[in-house]
Amino acid sequence: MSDISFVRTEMLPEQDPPASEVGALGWAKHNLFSGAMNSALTVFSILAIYYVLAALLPWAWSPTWNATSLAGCREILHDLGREGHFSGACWGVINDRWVQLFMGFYPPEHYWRPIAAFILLGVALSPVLFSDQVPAKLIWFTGLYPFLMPWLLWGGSIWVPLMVLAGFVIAYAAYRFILDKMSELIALIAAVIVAVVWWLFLMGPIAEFVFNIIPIGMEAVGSRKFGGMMLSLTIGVVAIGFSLPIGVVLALGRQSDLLIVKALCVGFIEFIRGVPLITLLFVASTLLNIFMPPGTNFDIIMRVIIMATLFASAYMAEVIRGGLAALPTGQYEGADSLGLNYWQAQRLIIMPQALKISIPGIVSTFIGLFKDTTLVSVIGLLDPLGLSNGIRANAEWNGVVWEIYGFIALMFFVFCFSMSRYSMYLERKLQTGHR
Amino acid sequence: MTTLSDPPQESFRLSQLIYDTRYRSMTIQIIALIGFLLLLGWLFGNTAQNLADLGKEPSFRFLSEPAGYDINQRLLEYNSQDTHLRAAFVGLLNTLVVALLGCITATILGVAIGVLRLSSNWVVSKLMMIYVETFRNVPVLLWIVFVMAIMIETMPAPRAFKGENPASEMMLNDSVAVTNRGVYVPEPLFTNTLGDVHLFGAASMRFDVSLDLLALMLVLGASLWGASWFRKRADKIQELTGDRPKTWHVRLGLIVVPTAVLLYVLGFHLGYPELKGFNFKGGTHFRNSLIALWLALSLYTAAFIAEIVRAGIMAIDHGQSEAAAALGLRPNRTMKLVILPQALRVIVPPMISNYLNLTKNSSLAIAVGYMDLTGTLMGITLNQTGRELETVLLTMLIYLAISLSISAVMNMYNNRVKMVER
Amino acid sequence: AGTLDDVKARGTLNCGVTTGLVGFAAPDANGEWAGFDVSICRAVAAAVLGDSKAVEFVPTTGKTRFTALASGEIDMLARNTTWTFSRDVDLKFEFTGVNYYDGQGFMVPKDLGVSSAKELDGATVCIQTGTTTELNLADFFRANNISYEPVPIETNAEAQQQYLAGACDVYTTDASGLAATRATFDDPAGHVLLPEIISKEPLGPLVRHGDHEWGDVVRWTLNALVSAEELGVTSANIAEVSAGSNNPEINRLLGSEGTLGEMMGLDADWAKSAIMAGGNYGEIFSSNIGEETPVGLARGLNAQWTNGGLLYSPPFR
Amino acid sequence: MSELATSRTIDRSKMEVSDEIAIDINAMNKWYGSFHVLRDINLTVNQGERIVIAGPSGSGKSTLIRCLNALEEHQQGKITVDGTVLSNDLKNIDKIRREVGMVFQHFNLFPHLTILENLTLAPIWVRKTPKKEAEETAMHFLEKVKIPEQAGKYPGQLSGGQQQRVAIARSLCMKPRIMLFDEPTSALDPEMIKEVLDTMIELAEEGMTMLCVTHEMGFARQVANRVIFMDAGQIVEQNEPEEFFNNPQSERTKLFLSQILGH
Amino acid sequence: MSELATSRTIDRSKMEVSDEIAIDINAMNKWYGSFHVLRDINLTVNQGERIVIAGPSGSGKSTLIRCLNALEEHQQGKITVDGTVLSNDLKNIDKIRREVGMVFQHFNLFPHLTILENLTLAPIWVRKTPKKEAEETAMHFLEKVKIPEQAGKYPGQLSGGQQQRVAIARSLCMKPRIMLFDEPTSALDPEMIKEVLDTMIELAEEGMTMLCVTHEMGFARQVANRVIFMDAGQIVEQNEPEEFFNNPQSERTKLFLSQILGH
Ligand SMILES: Nc1ncnc2c1ncn2[C@@H]1O[C@H](COP(=O)(O)OP(=O)(O)OP(=O)(O)O)[C@@H](O)[C@H]1O
Ligand SMILES: Nc1ncnc2c1ncn2[C@@H]1O[C@H](COP(=O)(O)OP(=O)(O)OP(=O)(O)O)[C@@H](O)[C@H]1O
Ligand SMILES: [Mg+2]
Ligand SMILES: [Mg+2]
Repeated sequence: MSDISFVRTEMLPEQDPPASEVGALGWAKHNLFSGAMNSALTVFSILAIYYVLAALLPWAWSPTWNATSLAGCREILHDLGREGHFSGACWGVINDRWVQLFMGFYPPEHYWRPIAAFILLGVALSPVLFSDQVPAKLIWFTGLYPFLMPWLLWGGSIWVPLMVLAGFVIAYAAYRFILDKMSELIALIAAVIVAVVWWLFLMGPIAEFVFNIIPIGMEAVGSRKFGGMMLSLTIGVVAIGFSLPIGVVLALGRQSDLLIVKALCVGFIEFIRGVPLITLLFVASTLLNIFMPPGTNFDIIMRVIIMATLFASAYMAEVIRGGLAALPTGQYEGADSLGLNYWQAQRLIIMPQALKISIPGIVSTFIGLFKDTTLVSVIGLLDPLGLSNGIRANAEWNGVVWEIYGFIALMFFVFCFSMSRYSMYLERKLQTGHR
Repeated sequence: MTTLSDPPQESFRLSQLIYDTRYRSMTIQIIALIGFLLLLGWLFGNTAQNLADLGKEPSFRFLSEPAGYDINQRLLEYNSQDTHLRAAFVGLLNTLVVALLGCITATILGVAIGVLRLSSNWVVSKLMMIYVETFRNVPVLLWIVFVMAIMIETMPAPRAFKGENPASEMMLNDSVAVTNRGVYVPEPLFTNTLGDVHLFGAASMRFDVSLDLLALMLVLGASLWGASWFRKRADKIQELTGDRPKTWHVRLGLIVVPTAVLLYVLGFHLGYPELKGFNFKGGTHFRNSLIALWLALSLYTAAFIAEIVRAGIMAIDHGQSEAAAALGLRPNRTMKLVILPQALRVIVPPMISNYLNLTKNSSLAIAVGYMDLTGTLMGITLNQTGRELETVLLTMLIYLAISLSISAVMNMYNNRVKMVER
Repeated sequence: AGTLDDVKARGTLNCGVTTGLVGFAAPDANGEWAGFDVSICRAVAAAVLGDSKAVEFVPTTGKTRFTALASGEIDMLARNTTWTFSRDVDLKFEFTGVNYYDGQGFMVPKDLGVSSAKELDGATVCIQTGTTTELNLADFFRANNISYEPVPIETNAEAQQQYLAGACDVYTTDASGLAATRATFDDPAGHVLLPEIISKEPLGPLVRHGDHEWGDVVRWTLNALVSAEELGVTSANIAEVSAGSNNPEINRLLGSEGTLGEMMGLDADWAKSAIMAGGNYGEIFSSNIGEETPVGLARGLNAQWTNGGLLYSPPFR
Repeated sequence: MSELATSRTIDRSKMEVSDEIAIDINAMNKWYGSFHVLRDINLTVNQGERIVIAGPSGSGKSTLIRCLNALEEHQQGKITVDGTVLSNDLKNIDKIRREVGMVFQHFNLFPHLTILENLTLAPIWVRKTPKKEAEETAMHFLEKVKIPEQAGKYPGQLSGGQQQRVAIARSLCMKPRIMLFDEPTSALDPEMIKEVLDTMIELAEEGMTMLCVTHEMGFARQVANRVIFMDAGQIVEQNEPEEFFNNPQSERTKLFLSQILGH
Repeated sequence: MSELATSRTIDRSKMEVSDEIAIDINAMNKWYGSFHVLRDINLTVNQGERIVIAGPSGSGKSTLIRCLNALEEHQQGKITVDGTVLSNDLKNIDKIRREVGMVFQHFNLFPHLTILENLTLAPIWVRKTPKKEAEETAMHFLEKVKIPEQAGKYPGQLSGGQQQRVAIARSLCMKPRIMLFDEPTSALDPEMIKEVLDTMIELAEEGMTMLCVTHEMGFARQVANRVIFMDAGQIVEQNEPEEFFNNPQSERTKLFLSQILGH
């Protein structure tokens, strides 16, 4: 064997790679043309992109922003020498109707209210979503927001949301009062009953009475005035908001070892998840009033929100169940051994952790529901898609198709895309966050 | 502490209902049950009261009355004098058809896109990313109307095929016509047909089974069985000698020849679509509503499936393919023997829920006038008879049954796959 | 309490309309609804509440309209709804009159060369679902023993799109709708309405069965609009005429004589308000769907009986 | 296994055992389904006793002490803890849990709460102590386990040994009369084991009644006044530590000791 | 790092080195993007040589041996393995991979296949061995790595050391002439390291050509006939193990050895 010892006396400096490895060329070689198959794919994709853009761009590039009717658009295009079916887009309809597509029929002088409501929504969510960047005190605002938002949107007497809030306070007081004397189970049931009685029978007259003495309020806006994107958002946000507590209860029920409770929860969840949303919307539009006591009458948007809430709750329950399942049993045992009772353990230990794990799932549920709000157009509500029909029923815009659909698609895309990116960011943050 | 006296032999006390863990759960359950029954009773009471006020009595008699409307897309023979029940049945079959077709194409598309998204080719992977993001972030209803609008506006009308100098021509040697009413393709016809058997007599559920088709399926089934026997033999040979004999030509022959012979015996020929009067006649017609719905649902669901597939493949450690490569396995073998079997376990469960979603989303057929269950039973029947309660509840129950059976079947598969892995 | 009291207490009238049909009901850029059906709602609101703006318009689809009315969500439905036996009797509604006499017709492109619906064997027919049209259509083709292919479509806008692109050969719906749709085409002259009118489609407002007071209000508001045209009372001259005229019927109608309003539980000048809201029947017709509008419908059957039409209001006495 | 767990001299003088009975287990049996985990357990623990329970894996040690604060239900026999009979009555269970602290192998701290919040949670919600007072107690016990400076951190930011000491302090904040330990050191690295054992020894010196499942035989020798050996769900042998280690009676005990002390 | 990895006496007599060249690397360079990972590598390995490659983390050891069976592509220079030039030609790559076995740090067993299936997969599909024969070979090698009884289990049911031995057996089933090891023991617990090293020593005794990236210096001393030290993508020093450990020449080597043997 030859002498194998070798010592390098001088270290070699780093060298630049061969020209074909770096720069645009190297990049292209590695990312576009590594092998025959890949090159073919690249060429094919570029052709496809070209084909789509070549069809789309000339059509979209159309100076018709100021036209006031389809005929006007055609005239402008005609003057430019562009003829034919796909000669150019008619952007005038967007110019004319974009406000309506966002706000529906909400009175223009009150536009600030939905805008404020949705901005404040961001503020209310921030303690949950950016827990490390905002003061923890803000959680109080989060708690109040569910009462603030309906008032901002629907207006009316301030006493109504305050009295609803008072229901919770009364229930809590009753709970504490009875707890001193009897078991926590009885206290809980009593609290629920007290709250329900308050909300159903006492709250209305009292709110009205107080309003007559101290009339503070905003002009009421009926839900029939809701439309467009604002309607979709309202249905989505309210339904998700309400579905959260219901979903928690359902998830706990599904996890519990009480057979009847479990069966009821599983039955509900599987039923809702087994039928299409549109059938539930038909229930909202045709059956819900039949199920209610004679004479009750919610307007259709309320009914849709009720059904959307039930729908979202079933999905929410599954998301939260996933969060609960991700918690180690040690957490339950730790709580038990300290003497915390079931509800205390849930409230202080289990739920805060389970909900945090579930946030990405909750966001996706919201995105799904938000997209599904377009189905309300089928039962005659004027969400963006429903409005597009109304718009096309005007003599000026009769015959416009792509511009409106495209614009609506874009609106949804922007909302959903940013939310889904955000939830991805959250997922990453949860994975790397402490513990 | 002094000695413990035995606790008094306790008799049942009321407080035990709440404090004793044994009775406590009973108590809670009974309260829950009572609450549920009360709610149910309340709903029933209200409904009965309201219906009485409206002068309607719940009854399903309308189902056996003539429907009075026509359905264009139908797998069964049906006319406007058939009952509402049969119309619903026709609609149900339409739902199942579009759901089945949608699931198949969504899977194919989704798998392709998911794999391409992982491609090292920058353009391709970005393009696929754009596809996925675009489709998932826009409501499916919008996609359905969009695809329908594209079909209608960009395809030629049948009229365009008319005249001396037609603006459009049929494709594939005059056998396929792509129009904005749908696609017409040649249909299989048999000169020596064996006829049909009629099942269920005159009931609303009656349907005809073509014996030709039945015979074909039998022969094809037998051939497939033969082919799979052949493949198993190849496996055996490989086990014994290590070399895998090439069997594809034998297997192909086994499948093709008997079928071809049977087709010849039956006098198989194609009926070509032909422009007659207003429409193409003859051939099989895939209506634009079916195509639009099918395409839109497939494209939309494919975006979700692509993400599932991508996640499934990415969940497989890179070391697996490296180890396979180091053992000398070629990439396609690696995929088949190492990556896919593992990825499938990750992929299948979320895939099931996407199939379910697709099936439920098919109820949006209403937007393009495809007469599925929602369009017939919960659509025109509801509108003509005014029986909201009955039609809506019936529709929900049917969808529920479909959903539950899909998840049952898929869960079975899922459990089987799981078993293999301990 | 009756619907009338409810409406008065609420201060607004809930009126069901379509989600959008050219000339009959559609919202403009400011969210204001306008159209022929809408004007009826406004007239009723003006008669009951004295304010034609006090209306909540509830868009309804073919499927949701009857439930909306039955459940009390809307007080009246003015949504080109055909008055049929079963709707009146079985579905328990009360039609309060006819505001438009219509019939189902066919529209085809001129270059199709069809001059009668009987030549439509094998044609693809676009129909708007959720109406009586699909039943009429099935009956018509069965009676004439010819085949057709129905393409059911939810909204008029989509039907129009399909028809124009040639995805169907024929578009069938109420003749008024056909005319209205054709009017907005690029090339209206390129399409013809076939002579066959295959059904009677009396369209009118309806209310719930059993509430006769409210039914009367809607019925007589409609009649007031018709009578006003017959009597020559227009929104232009009403101020002058209501001061008093020689025609006692006008005086009774406008409340300067008699107590017709009071009998119904309305103000004396209820009819005056109703007419001022959008004019008399003729004015409403011509400003929404008449020949000067893009819709361009002729009066035809909807002319006053005195002009050979079917409009005939019972006397105000 | 380290023979001598700690190097400090231990003051056995304070570790007095009173006559009062803290725990009394009488003919207790427990099944998981049809599997008989605990068989006819009889055990009396006096106030101030320090008992170490040892035995092979699966012998039912954890199950036994988990029965003592009703984390598991037993099916036969009678358990009396601090004078209260452990029955199905929730009130009794609550009462017992308030008197009995428990420390787990995997700490089971609440990761979403700070150390201080972990410690004050139960006093505030179960004992209804005013927050201020609870925090003072908490700081007192944190000092006792020698990590007062970590009060504001989250459990995830602490080492295993520190976490286990926090877990002990958390139990102590409820002022229990009895402490149960379930292999408190087996999830820890050797250096950390010492910290935790030191804390436990200190506790013992203060006269706390302790039941401790552990394989730290050094700890058993120094601190326990009784070692109980379990196998197959039964108490096979119990004795004073010296006797137990130097002169085991049963074959099983011998085998076990040879394995555990063997290398 | 354990100085003496194994206690058995090693039979160096069988470990003969032939004159035949197994691997020849000539002026090889490799870049990741613009980062120069391997710089001017020249190395000739004879049939039967056992080479240990050491060096600080990130010095390019893994990259080097991964280039040898084309898991990574090199950009400059020529690599000849067992007479075949490593080019982009798929046939050559296939040929080389059949001659070269590789064992990874994280085993990379196929979790969905039993141990036996793991071992027979490549022989059946790549070498076209009859199944029966493949299984016999597999059992032979399983016996060699001393776990024939695990053949029917799944990888997840085995301990780390057992898994790594299965991974070695899997490579051997392809009857390679050269074996590459990339830190085969660094993911294992101390007891298990021994099992795996024993298996590798046995292999060396049978005269297998081996290139082994490892920090087990005991193994290097006993088995290797050459130790290569890499730093910053270059071969800094190579020598016989005794010389290398006792008398390192370059400063970097000295520093590295002091760190790795220091404690
Ligand atoms: N929830 C349960 N359901 C069924 N069997 C159980 C359950 N928990 C424990 N077991 C079984 O009961 C027996 C005793 O378990 P236990 O945890 O008490 O043992 P241990 O002595 O603490 O063992 P280790 O030293 O491993 O912690 C074991 O055989 C175990 O498998
Ligand atoms: N796929 C890759 N892309 C870019 N850089 C890489 C890649 N793989 C490795 N590197 C870089 O190349 C250098 C050499 O990596 P290599 O894995 O060969 O080091 P190593 O000597 O095996 O280190 P270790 O002992 O940590 O395994 C490192 O700086 C690493 O960051
Ligand atoms: Mg244990
Ligand atoms: Mg490495």
